[in-house]
Amino acid sequence: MEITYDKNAQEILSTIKSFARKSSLWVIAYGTGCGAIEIPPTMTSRYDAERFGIRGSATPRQADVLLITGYLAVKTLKRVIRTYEQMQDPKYVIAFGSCTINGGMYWDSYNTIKLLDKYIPVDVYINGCMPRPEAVIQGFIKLQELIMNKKAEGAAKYKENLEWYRENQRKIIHNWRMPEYNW
Amino acid sequence: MQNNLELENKIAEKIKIAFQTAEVQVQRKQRIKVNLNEDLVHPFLTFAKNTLSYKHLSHISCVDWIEDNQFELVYILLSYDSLVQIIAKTRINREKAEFPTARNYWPQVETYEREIHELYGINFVGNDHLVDFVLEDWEDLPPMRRDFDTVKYSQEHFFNRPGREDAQDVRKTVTKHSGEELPDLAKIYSVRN
Amino acid sequence: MVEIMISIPVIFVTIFVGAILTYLIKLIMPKVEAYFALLVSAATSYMAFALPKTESIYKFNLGSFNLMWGNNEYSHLFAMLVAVLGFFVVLYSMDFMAGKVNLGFYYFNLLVSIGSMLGIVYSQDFLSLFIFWEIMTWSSFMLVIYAQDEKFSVGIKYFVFSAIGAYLLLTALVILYTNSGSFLLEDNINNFIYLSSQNQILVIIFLIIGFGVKAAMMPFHVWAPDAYKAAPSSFTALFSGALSKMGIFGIGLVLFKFAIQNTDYFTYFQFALAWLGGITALLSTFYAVFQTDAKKLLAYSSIGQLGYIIVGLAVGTPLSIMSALLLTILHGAFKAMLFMSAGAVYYRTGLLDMNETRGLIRKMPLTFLTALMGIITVAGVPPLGGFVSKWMLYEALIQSNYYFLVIIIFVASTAAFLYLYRFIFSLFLGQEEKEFENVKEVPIKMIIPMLLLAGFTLAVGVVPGFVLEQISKAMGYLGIQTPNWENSVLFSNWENSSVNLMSVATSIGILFVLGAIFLTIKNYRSTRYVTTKDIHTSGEVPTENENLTFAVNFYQPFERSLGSVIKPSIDRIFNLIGKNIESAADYLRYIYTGNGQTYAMYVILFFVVLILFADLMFGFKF
Amino acid sequence: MDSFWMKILGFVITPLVAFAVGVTYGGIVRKITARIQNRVGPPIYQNLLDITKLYSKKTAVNHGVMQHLGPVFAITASVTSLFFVPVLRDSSFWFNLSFDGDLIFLLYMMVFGSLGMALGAGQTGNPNSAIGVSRGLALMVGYEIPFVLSLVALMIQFQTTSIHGLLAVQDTFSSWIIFQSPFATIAGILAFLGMMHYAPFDVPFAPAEVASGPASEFGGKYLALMMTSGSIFTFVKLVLFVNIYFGGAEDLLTLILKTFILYMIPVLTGIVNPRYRTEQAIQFFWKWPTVFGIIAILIVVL
Repeated sequence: MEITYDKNAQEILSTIKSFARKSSLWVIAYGTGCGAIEIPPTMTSRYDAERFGIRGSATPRQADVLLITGYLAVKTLKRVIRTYEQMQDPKYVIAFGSCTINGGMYWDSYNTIKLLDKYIPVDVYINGCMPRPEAVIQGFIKLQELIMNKKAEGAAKYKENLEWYRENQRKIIHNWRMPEYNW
Repeated sequence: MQNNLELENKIAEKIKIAFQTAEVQVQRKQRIKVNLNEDLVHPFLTFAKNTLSYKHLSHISCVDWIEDNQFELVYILLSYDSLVQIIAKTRINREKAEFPTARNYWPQVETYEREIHELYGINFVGNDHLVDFVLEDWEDLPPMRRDFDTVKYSQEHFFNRPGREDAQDVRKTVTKHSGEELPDLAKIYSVRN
Repeated sequence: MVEIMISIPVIFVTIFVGAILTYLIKLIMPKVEAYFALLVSAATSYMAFALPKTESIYKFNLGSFNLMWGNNEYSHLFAMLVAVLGFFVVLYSMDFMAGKVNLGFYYFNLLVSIGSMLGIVYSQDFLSLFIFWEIMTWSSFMLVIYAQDEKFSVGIKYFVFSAIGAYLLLTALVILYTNSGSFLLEDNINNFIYLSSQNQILVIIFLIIGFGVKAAMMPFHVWAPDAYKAAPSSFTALFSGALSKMGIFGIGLVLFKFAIQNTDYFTYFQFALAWLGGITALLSTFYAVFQTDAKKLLAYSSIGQLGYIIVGLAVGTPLSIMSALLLTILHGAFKAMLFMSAGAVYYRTGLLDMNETRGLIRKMPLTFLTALMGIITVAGVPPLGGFVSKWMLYEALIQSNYYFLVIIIFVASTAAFLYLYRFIFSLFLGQEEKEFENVKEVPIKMIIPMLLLAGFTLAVGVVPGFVLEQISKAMGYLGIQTPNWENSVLFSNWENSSVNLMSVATSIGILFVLGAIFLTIKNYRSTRYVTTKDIHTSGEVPTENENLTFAVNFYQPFERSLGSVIKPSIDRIFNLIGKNIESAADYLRYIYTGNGQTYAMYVILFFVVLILFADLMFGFKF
Repeated sequence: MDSFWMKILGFVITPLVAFAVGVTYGGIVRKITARIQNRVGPPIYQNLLDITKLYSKKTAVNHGVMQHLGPVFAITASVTSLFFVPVLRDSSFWFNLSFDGDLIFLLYMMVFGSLGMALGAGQTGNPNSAIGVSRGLALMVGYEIPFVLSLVALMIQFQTTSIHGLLAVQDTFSSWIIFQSPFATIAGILAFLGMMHYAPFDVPFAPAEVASGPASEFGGKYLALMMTSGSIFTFVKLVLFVNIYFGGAEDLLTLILKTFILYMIPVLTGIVNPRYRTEQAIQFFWKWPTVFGIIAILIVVL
């Protein structure tokens, strides 16, 4: 029993959905690196991200946005992948600082990854070491634009190219004891 | 200031009397350095804990003396009575890196030994909890050993952003563009000079 | 044709001879005895149902005593409870007890206890009541010590308390007999007024304590948690559900047939009994919160619920008595459900410790459903039956003058949520562990009684009329004016204070179905099931053996908050009561030598003392 | 026939109004909180956006049937309680089923949803959920005592257990129960603080301690349904309290004014307060609120 909508109605509906999604971004509070310290000023009185509907959430099940705040050790990456997979679709990733882009000052570390988007799909990068709260909010607004234009399809990309991502992940996480991601 | 070192000297004297082979040196106020033979470390720890009331072990550290083919273990002890730190050092063989655990004196030693085991590959005999600490599932050479090439490892294992695959020292590029001379210290410590 | 056959002696012959035959059959043909026991109890239950309520009177003489058995509306209410529960428990036992030792012994005692309970309710004279009472005590004692291992002291504790109760009962009976010269209930009721006021009070107190011991009324509850735990779960269902109700049966009889005649002191009795019931309810609820053993938790809960019933009876307004009798029936149903589901978990896992069991919901869904409906009923949440009795009790308490008692009852029933959630959470919810991987749902013979009882609680919650009808008739026998009741509307005396259960149930039902349909249809395909290991643990992947269930010290904050206010005093009271009574009981235990001749001597001695006592105190000459 | 359809219309309209009011109040609270913290704050329809977004989530996971049904229990309880509360005083359109139940029924009906949620949260197997539930239940025992004391005082005083009965004695402004029996009102309002689970009594849902407690494994449509039910439930509690203590309301405007003022009590308390630990919260309720409740009963009795 497939319900078919009028095309216009469908469009309106999907616009409403996109609008709701963009206006209500719940961020999973996962402080991975030094960038985590930039989040409190972003959220509190000085910069007040809540005026854009950005709010912290306690668990990945409720969250929409995974904020990778800085360098990722291999051990942390494993937890990040786990957290990302526990989030509910649609979900977005914002990567934070140069460490996630090219390794940053940890470019030669034996234990930190240098390219985040080889492991999980990143929708928006925020440059800087560390980015200021203004830059963080700018990143969120960029993400909102992408959502409104239906271009923030990281989760779909992940689902499509799961094999490729898995291969990359398994390359550095040797002892793979993760539950299967069955989407 | 010299007359203020009475306490330190007194403790140093006691150590000298008990351990005659030990090199005892009062480095500055509140710090005594003790160099010990490998087999005297445990008697010394017992002595410090029971006789000198060094109830607290702050840290265990390790130095890789690859030139001497030795590891140096550093035990940092603190007494709450005198507030004088004792830094007890010993050297062990690098090839057969084994040392008896000090977990029996201070339970928290377990964590420090786990860390040293992971980063230097020293096996602490008697500590049965030398499991993964910071590095999960590490299969390579222990990374803090000086013969471990971290750049090579990272290039082999992690992806590089195109444009940074040369992974050159930033300072070199900076000096090239600005025409300034690279500082001497930087020359020494730069990874690829 | 059939109707001629059904009379009280036939029932007794059926069940007692059936019990003996069961025992013999076990000796000859093992594995058949369970079916035979089922047959016997089914026949008994059928006859108890079909027994005419008023005409079936059977008179006979035993020595010089006129004795009488008969059925009336009040008896019929309890007889139905016993018959239904007895049949269900036998049905449940068939699988639950399969493979255990001494099954002949078990079924013999089970049937005898069912028979003796029927005997108690059908007795129209005190002598046969007392004899059946003792048979009941003895058979239940046998089942408490049935599982031999170290439970003998528990059994002894139970027996000693029962004996104290029985002696007090007997003393009261003798006083009554000296007054009326007859054991017949009717004669005693009519002649009660001629007793001296002092003796009236004595008789009432003795009778209430004697019956109250079985109802586990505080401070005579000490035996209950251990005995309930020691007995096999199948029997505990009957023990808590029906056997303890015999105490309520007696108390109801005493209060409204005897005590009410003593107009001077009746209000004091009511007051004392009501507060005793209230405190029983409150303290045992708090105690249940901190139990770790599922059956002990239910045992304390049972004591608490009987506290409510006693409150209801003692307050003595029509509404409160109706609520008490309804709760009596309901408690039989839901406590049997809960004990049966705890027993089902024990049957499959061998565990009752709530710190160890977990995550059985998907393995035992029907048992979970039973337990769920059981706890909703106990909690008194609509639309199940518990709400009906709770509502009546509160209305009755508020409308009579027990203002602070209603607070105590309210607090007790709110605190009951704590232990109820603990019970269902620890057994069925939480992490699904690998050690319970092979657990299956219990056999159908155990499921059927549980689900039928659950259906009964639902029916009572929506259309309580069919039970209220019988209850109001029973109240008519007790001589109490029946409150207003309709099939599915609850009334109290105050204007507008009514609850239309039908519209409640309709509203809940429709909304629930709508909500469920909405939630299930919406993105049905993208809803997926994940295991309980796949939870938010800050990104950590839990290992197989990692214990993620929060079970130990479940109510620590609550315990801490009680800490400064009540907990020490509860402990102190319980220790004082418990220790003293237990040590006294221990001392009494030496009386029980295990030698039949000494017992005979005790009985003779007891009668001698009684005669002397009666002679000195009441001027009665034999 | 006409009145039948009006009744059906009432059943449809009332939950919608309750939802709208509850959601808007939630947004206003966020705005007020933001202003007090010197922030701009989200728009007042932010909660509606949140709920819409949660409904539009593409996926949802559950750990079994009980978790699936937990939110259904919650919405059933809140809407059913709503039907049994007279929303406006004299307008039969808003009465719904309120003649078919009384206060004691409502007290128990309100627990139904929490029970379902607790069971659903229990099935997720998340220790945080169980801790949250344990805290919530313990807290409930705390605030239930003053609340019941207050209600019993009123029931005895006015000889009724129905809300209509209590409304009937509050015809004029001066006969509001807050003026007739102030002690009962104080006890009731203090219990109300706990009932709304705003700080300092938000320990069951503390996001930083137990990862939002019972809700920690609920996402997508489940969370959306929970939030919907929560909004309706807020409205139910507010209307109930307005009806009991503040004389009810004749029209929607008055109702909104009164409920809003009442709602501000826990909200404003919450903004400036830290969090009590469970035992501190329970002991808070067992001290002054209980004393006020007992005084209220004693005044009535003596």
